[in-house]
Amino acid sequence: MSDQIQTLPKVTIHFAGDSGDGIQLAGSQFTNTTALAGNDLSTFPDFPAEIRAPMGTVAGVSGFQINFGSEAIETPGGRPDVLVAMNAAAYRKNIGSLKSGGVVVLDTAGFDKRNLKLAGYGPEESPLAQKPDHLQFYEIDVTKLNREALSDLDLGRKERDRSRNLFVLGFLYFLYHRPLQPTLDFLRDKFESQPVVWEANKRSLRAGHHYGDTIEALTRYRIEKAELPPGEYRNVTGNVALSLGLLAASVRSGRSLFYAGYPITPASDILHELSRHKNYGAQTFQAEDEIAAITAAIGASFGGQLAVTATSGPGMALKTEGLGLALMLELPLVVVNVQRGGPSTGLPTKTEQSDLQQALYGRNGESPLPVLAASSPADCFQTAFEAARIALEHMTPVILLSDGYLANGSEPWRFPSTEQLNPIQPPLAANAPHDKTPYRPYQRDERLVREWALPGQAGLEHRVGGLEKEVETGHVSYHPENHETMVRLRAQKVQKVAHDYPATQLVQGSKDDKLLIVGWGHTLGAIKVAVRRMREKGHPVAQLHLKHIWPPAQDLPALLQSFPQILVPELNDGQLIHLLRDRFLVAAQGLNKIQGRPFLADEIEDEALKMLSND
Amino acid sequence: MSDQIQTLPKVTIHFAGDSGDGIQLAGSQFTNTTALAGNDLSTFPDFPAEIRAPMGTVAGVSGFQINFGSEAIETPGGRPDVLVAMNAAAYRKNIGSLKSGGVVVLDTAGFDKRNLKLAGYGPEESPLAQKPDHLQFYEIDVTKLNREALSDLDLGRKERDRSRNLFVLGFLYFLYHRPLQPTLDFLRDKFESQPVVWEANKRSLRAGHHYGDTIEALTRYRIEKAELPPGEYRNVTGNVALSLGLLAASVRSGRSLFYAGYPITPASDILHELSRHKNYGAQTFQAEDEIAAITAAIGASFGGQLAVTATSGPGMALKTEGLGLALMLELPLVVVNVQRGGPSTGLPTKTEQSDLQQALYGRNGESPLPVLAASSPADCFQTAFEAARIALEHMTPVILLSDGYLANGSEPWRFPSTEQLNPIQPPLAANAPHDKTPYRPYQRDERLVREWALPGQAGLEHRVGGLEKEVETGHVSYHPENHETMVRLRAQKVQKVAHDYPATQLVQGSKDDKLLIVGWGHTLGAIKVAVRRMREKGHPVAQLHLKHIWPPAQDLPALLQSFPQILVPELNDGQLIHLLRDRFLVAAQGLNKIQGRPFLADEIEDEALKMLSND
Amino acid sequence: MTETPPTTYKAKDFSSDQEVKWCPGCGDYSILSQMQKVLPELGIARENIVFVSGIGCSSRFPYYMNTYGMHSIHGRAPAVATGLKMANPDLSIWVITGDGDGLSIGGNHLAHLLRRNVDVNVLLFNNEIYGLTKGQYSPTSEQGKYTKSSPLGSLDHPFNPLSFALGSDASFVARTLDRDPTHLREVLQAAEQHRGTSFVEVYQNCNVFNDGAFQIFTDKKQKAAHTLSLLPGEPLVFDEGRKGLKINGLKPEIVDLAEGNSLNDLWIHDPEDPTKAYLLSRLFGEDEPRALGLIYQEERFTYEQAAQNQLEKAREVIGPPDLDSLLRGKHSWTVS
Amino acid sequence: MTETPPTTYKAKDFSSDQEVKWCPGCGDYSILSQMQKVLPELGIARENIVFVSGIGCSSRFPYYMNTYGMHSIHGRAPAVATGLKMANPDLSIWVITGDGDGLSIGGNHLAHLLRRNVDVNVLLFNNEIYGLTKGQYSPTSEQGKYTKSSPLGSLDHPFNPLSFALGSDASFVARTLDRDPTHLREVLQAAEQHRGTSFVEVYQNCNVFNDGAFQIFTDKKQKAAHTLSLLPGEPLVFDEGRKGLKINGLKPEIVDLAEGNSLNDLWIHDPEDPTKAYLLSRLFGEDEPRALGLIYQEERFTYEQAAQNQLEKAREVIGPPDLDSLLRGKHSWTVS
Ligand SMILES: Cc1ncc(C[n+]2csc(CCOP(=O)(O)OP(=O)(O)O)c2C)c(N)n1
Ligand SMILES: Cc1ncc(C[n+]2csc(CCOP(=O)(O)OP(=O)(O)O)c2C)c(N)n1
Ligand code: SF4
Ligand code: SF4
Ligand SMILES: [Mg+2]
Ligand SMILES: [Mg+2]
Repeated sequence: MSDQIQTLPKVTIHFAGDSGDGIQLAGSQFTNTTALAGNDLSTFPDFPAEIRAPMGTVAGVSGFQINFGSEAIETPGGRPDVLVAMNAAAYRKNIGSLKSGGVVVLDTAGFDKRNLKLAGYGPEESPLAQKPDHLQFYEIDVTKLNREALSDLDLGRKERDRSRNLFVLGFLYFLYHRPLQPTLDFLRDKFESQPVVWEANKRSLRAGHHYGDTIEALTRYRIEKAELPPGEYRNVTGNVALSLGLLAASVRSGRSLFYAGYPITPASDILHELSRHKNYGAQTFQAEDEIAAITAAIGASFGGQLAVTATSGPGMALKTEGLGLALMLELPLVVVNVQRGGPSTGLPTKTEQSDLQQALYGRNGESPLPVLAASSPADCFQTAFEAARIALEHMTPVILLSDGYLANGSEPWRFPSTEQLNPIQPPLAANAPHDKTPYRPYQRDERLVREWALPGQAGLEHRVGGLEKEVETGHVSYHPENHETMVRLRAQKVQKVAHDYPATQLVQGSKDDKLLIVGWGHTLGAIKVAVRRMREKGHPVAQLHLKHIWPPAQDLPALLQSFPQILVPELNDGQLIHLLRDRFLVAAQGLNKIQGRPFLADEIEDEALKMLSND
Repeated sequence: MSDQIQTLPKVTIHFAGDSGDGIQLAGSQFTNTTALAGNDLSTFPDFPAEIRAPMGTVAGVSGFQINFGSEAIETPGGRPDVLVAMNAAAYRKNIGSLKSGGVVVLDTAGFDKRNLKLAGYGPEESPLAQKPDHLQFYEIDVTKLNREALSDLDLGRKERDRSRNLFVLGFLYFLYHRPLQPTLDFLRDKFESQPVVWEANKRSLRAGHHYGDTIEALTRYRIEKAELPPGEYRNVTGNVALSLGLLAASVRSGRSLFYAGYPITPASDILHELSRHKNYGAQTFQAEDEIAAITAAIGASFGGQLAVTATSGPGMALKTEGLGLALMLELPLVVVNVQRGGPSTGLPTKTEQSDLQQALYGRNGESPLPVLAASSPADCFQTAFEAARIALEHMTPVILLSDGYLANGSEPWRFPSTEQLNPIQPPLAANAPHDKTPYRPYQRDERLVREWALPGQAGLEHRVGGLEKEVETGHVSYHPENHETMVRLRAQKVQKVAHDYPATQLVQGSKDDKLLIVGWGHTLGAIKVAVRRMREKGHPVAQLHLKHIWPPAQDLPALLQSFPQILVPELNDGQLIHLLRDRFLVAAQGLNKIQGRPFLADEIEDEALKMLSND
Repeated sequence: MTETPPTTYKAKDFSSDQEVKWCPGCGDYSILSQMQKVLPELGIARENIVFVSGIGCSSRFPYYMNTYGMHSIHGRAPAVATGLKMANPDLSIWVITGDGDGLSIGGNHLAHLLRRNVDVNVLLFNNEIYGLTKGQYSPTSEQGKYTKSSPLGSLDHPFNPLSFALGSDASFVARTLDRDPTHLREVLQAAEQHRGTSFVEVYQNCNVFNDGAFQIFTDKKQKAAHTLSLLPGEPLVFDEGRKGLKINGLKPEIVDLAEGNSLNDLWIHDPEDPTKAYLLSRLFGEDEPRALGLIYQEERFTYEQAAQNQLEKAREVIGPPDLDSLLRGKHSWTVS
Repeated sequence: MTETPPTTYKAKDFSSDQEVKWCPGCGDYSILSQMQKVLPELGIARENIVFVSGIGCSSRFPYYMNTYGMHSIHGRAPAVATGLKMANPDLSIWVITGDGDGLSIGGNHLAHLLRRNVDVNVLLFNNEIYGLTKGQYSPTSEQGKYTKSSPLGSLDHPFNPLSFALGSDASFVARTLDRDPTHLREVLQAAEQHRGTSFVEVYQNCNVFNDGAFQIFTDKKQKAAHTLSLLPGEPLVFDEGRKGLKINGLKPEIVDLAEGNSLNDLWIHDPEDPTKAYLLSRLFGEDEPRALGLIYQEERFTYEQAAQNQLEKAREVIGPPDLDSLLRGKHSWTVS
């Protein structure tokens, strides 16, 4: 091999090592630097389920994947081009999924007897002696080299080894022509107060970079800037974007944010993120359970705040009674479900789209409410803003579906400026003149939305509750026809939310195509890649992705019915598909994966091609 | 009018009065006597929502309707033939629904100024002076006559007035040729220890009867015995039948019953009923809430008992997390939802069928489980027995849907003998030999059912939990393919429950008919009447009623698809219909009533005829 | 919030236009009417008062008050009130709950409310029965009680609501009853004046399903011998001065004052003494007088105040809100 | 139930085939290992032992025990255990819970379990943090704690778990800690021997998210001065005999034994005295020694026993089961 430079349109790197190896840090630094370098990108971390699973074992492997390139990047990538393996377990877990011709960077110190055994290799097995020959290997004794680089620092061995991740990162920066400065800045911010540690980290990073420089016969890669639409960008994870969307909605509606939550993976980070922004007047309430969280949020909503609660899996089950109350009271409330693998406690750290039907139907009584789904980490911002808008302007609880993949994944985000965000206008009641007529809290405007009268407003005193209420007055009513009227009014009010939607747009393709792939949630990227590839090959495949799942857009039936074939890929056993079949009587087919991990574009392409050829 | 006797095929009587007027007692005595007289019948009580709503007001009216006859009786009747009104409020509330030519029996003492005002009549209104002339009136000063009959008894005025209901009952017994003896027996059992009260009640009953005898110009009615299939009968309400079904399942499976519940209308009576049968080893546990109820039931199920919990509305919302756990553990559990008007607290004393979608889809993750619905008060017995059978034999939680109408309504029940009930055979694990191989609790038989190994069985020690488990061993597993396998295994296991079903039978009509009416739950009777009438007039209408809603019968798709038109009447905004449309892509139409009260056969007939003529 | 011109209210200003629908004779009526009498004395603008309840007969209370109100879901009123108070600390919030609502399904939220010390007033209408669901035993019913759901007698050892509240670190604990309007009003007033969660157990007669449960505490003839009216700084005497309580070691002892025992030896009521409060809560047996009045009171920071302080601190530490810079974050770049 | 031949178990017989997956250094390991050592001494057949847990790091415990076990859902283990014990009163049931599982989401079930006095043993692993969800403050964390969810300090006044248990009428209350194996084993043994619900708070170090929370109670140098080992009938001394506790009026007072105070004046530990137990639970401040050992014990009827008795009584009163006559009811008729 010669020292050659190869230009690539995109690359997928998978960092893997023990939970204690600093994989997430290395991954996020690589991401940050790559973002600043102007590539499009998408990332996805993969944590072990245990806090700290036993060291050196496959169960304890922590992973971080980044897909970046000069072309549009839609997913964190399927099979990686590059695997960084800090030990044998990381190697064992991931080597099988590497692309043919891929590159492996590994720390040979992580392949000693002990590590091989912990990784589950037999005493006779020697993975490095039996390397697949279609791959290219950089076998580096990172541990040793790194210790040497830090030999004169006043640090114990353990502490030295802690910066092994930066050595590898430096090496990758060399391979991919990335600047060191962003990470050096980060290290300064983080370790300024611990000069020796700071120095060690800097040295490791540089040593890794230097190592790349000194070994010969190395292919380096160049990935040109992506042609992103002009604007200001930052990198963002779904949970952060979602939190920012809520804060933005608070600012643009003039309603302080009240967030109530009970910790649960993978929703907890929303609580963590929001609790850092109390300067926005945003209160975070860590409740005793999910029931207290949602009912406290209802209390705050009654008090006039933008009330939000987020949870996952079992927590969502507990919130359903509260949801019914909010719906009956017709108070604004955003309930975020960061879905994870189910049922029951299920697979807490894995991703799944299996709570859609629960969101649509999981309450006693006739209780329709708007359901939205975010489709990418950055899209969590817009979707949260939109959920808050609908809740506040239509006086209704709204369910926002995210998932573990969106929550922890990241991508560049062209963030908006404040003015680009439309003001949100909740139907606040005007102060009443002090006459004696009792206030009618359930009078409605033309969108069937009632007013929001807040405790503290004189003359608007009124009582709300979970019993059926009389039209307009809101008094308790057991009258049969009144009940039917109210059930229908609540349903129609929700239907009218669809009046605000823009016309439904296909993501790709046109009405003339033969096969429509309909998705929702985080599968947007994988479907996009699959459809793009098929279209490039001339297949008549179009893509539609739903953000507003309930109420459905008014132009949806016509659109769906115009396609001879419909494929609905979902990370569940089929949920959206049942809504489409039921409501629009289309013979849609499902493609279902229930493995706690996202689709590969290939899987979607294969199925779509099969359908086209069956035709 | 002369003293003539008219023979009627059937009669609907509506008893109405204040909550304190003993309406329910009069109604249930009339029912009991009528049952013993050999008529077919169906009843439905209608309580006010408040414990004791203000006396004399419309909100405080308590009602009891009985429909009885010599022909098959399917519902408690639509518009009554006879209204018994103990006061003006009772009159006001019900007079509008009486059949043309109907009979009104009223206590004039309940129409004094005070009562008229309380009933909401204006000072100028005089309902008895403006009686609809198509009705026949018996205006009796019951209060006065009754007081006179008891004048020599050592009782206060209030206590005397308490037996007014028996006076009226006696009068009705006269009108309808019913014997006094059953009620006299009842009074003895109830009041033996209070001789004066007993005497008063007897006298009132007889005085009412005698009154009928003495006033002239009276039409009396005869209703011949119904031609019921031969056998032993009793009258039963849905909640009692359901409780007996559970006890029977306990006896026939050899598993003690463990019932955990938290009081809630209209499910509480199941707790009350079962707590009276502890001699069956049936334990009842009044838990601190619905979550404790279902999880205690799960504990008891793990311990080897037939575990059951029942609730309604908001309580069902709280049980969904526990349901997910039971499903993941694959333990037998019967969860009864006695549906009431929703959403939220809704209309606690009214009936509705609006929790079907919640039963089907209301859990996080992929969590299918069998859903059954009872279709008449007596059918609650068989459905409960069947739910327990499925739970125990297929090791799965099962949801049984009843509703307020079934719970409190009654009808004659041809109860089975013990031997007529098939034994239930749960897959109990055999005791293990004491070898050292760990037990594999998630091994499955050909129906995909796992064994039930009970704490206390040596050598079968094992751990279960809500995390995804490894196939066969049940160990915690985060493995992607294992998760998909387990999700599918659990789904297929549930599907296989349908192998036990008998072939699907139409209730009326045949495959050659043009319109199929598909129902579920308590609407069976109303639909039956409507279809029977239409068929008698020659319309090609068939009826199908689903007891097993999930999994659907295997012969259902073909059956449904053979009808050009399908109508699905439901007491909700459309729920079963969405399942049918979705699963079988049939363009079924809904007929929906959301008024907290049952369908009238007319309403169904009208809609069906409209569909037929539109065709 | 609107500035309301200072108003002088009358009791009827607090009565809503809804018909009261409890059973005739229910103890709830008296509590409602005392509440409507007390509020005008407290001088709080009507629009700043909110009644929050769960589900139960007692929980219908908010419908009858001409203030803001929410009849929420079973057991959750403490959580609703917490959110509402955090949203608007200026409100005077009253949580109305029952022995089932507050101690059965809602026990946990109640306990957490108490430890957090949110400045709301909790009135637990204890009728030792589930009224609304027509008469099952409740967590305060005596063991062995015969009800619809316990035809052979209930098995449950009951909660002692005051001990439960003290064990949950309540900062204000009191007991009163429906049949003593003056006492009831005084306790309500003290509860409102306390900063922090005020927990008030109100003995309330359910004349339909549990009539007479508290008869010995309300009946003219019996009450003197069975109740102990607490007055801070005063010795514990009862039975019209005939008997008193002293503390013998760590145990309360009933003494006959006629038999020469002196007032000076008696236990002096000190609502700030947690141990005495605990002992008072344990006067729960049949032969002990039941303590009525303020059992315990402690000054402690309120939750919503701490929350407000934190918002302010955040503005100081982090700076004023600036959405554009928040969205931009720390590492942004420009594509042109 | 199978009659098992009397077996003598070894600790490892109680170890399941599943790899233990707590963080290296977690206090849970020690509790697990003491449990596995204690069980053989208790002489209960392995098949009659069930561990029931909720969700949390601590709640993984059942997976590691070679007995029957259920890892249920968050906070609900007390209810699961109640149902299981009622189903089979012969089982020895251990509820494993955490400060979040048992006192946050599950506080209500715990309180009801305690008042009902179901004969199960509850071990609450208190690490004053949510471990499994990676480090948020819990209902036992000190106020002002900085965690992921409280970057400006937590606002919540913590529960005192022992006071909470006493306020819920617990019949057995004890405290021990992960780092004192002998003490831990003794307490576990006493808990199993008690008939009724045994509530044991176990201080447990979460070395990842809350390291050192109990250091002063476990550290060789500090523990003597900060812990009070309770022995029934013995005076309360600590700090290696240098200090003691006496009761002054109703208040505990720390006295210096070197300064001539006599052992005879000290508070004698009496776990049957509820007031003393309450006072011991309130030794919670920084300058007070923390009580370890059996705080309170009381004999009271157990719930499952009462339930069993009622089943028997029912058979006596109502008669033996007879399904045919039950189905027939009282008013049947024949159509022929
Ligand atoms: C989730 C839920 N479970 C059960 C019920 C039924 N329910 C309504 S009130 C009540 C208990 C009422 O008792 P209590 O709180 O003592 O109030 P009271 O009626 O005695 O004033 C119950 C069990 C409900 N409404 N919601
Ligand atoms: C219903 C529900 N809500 C939230 C969670 C997430 N969760 C799991 S464990 C836990 C708290 C753990 O704290 P603790 O009980 O103290 O146990 P530890 O991990 O500290 O041992 C939480 C909030 C869950 N699994 N289920
Ligand atoms: S049932 Fe009891 S508590 Fe309820 S309103 Fe009637 S008397 Fe009052
Ligand atoms: S997070 Fe804490 S409690 Fe959980 S296993 Fe690790 S050290 Fe133990
Ligand atoms: Mg009550
Ligand atoms: Mg903890």
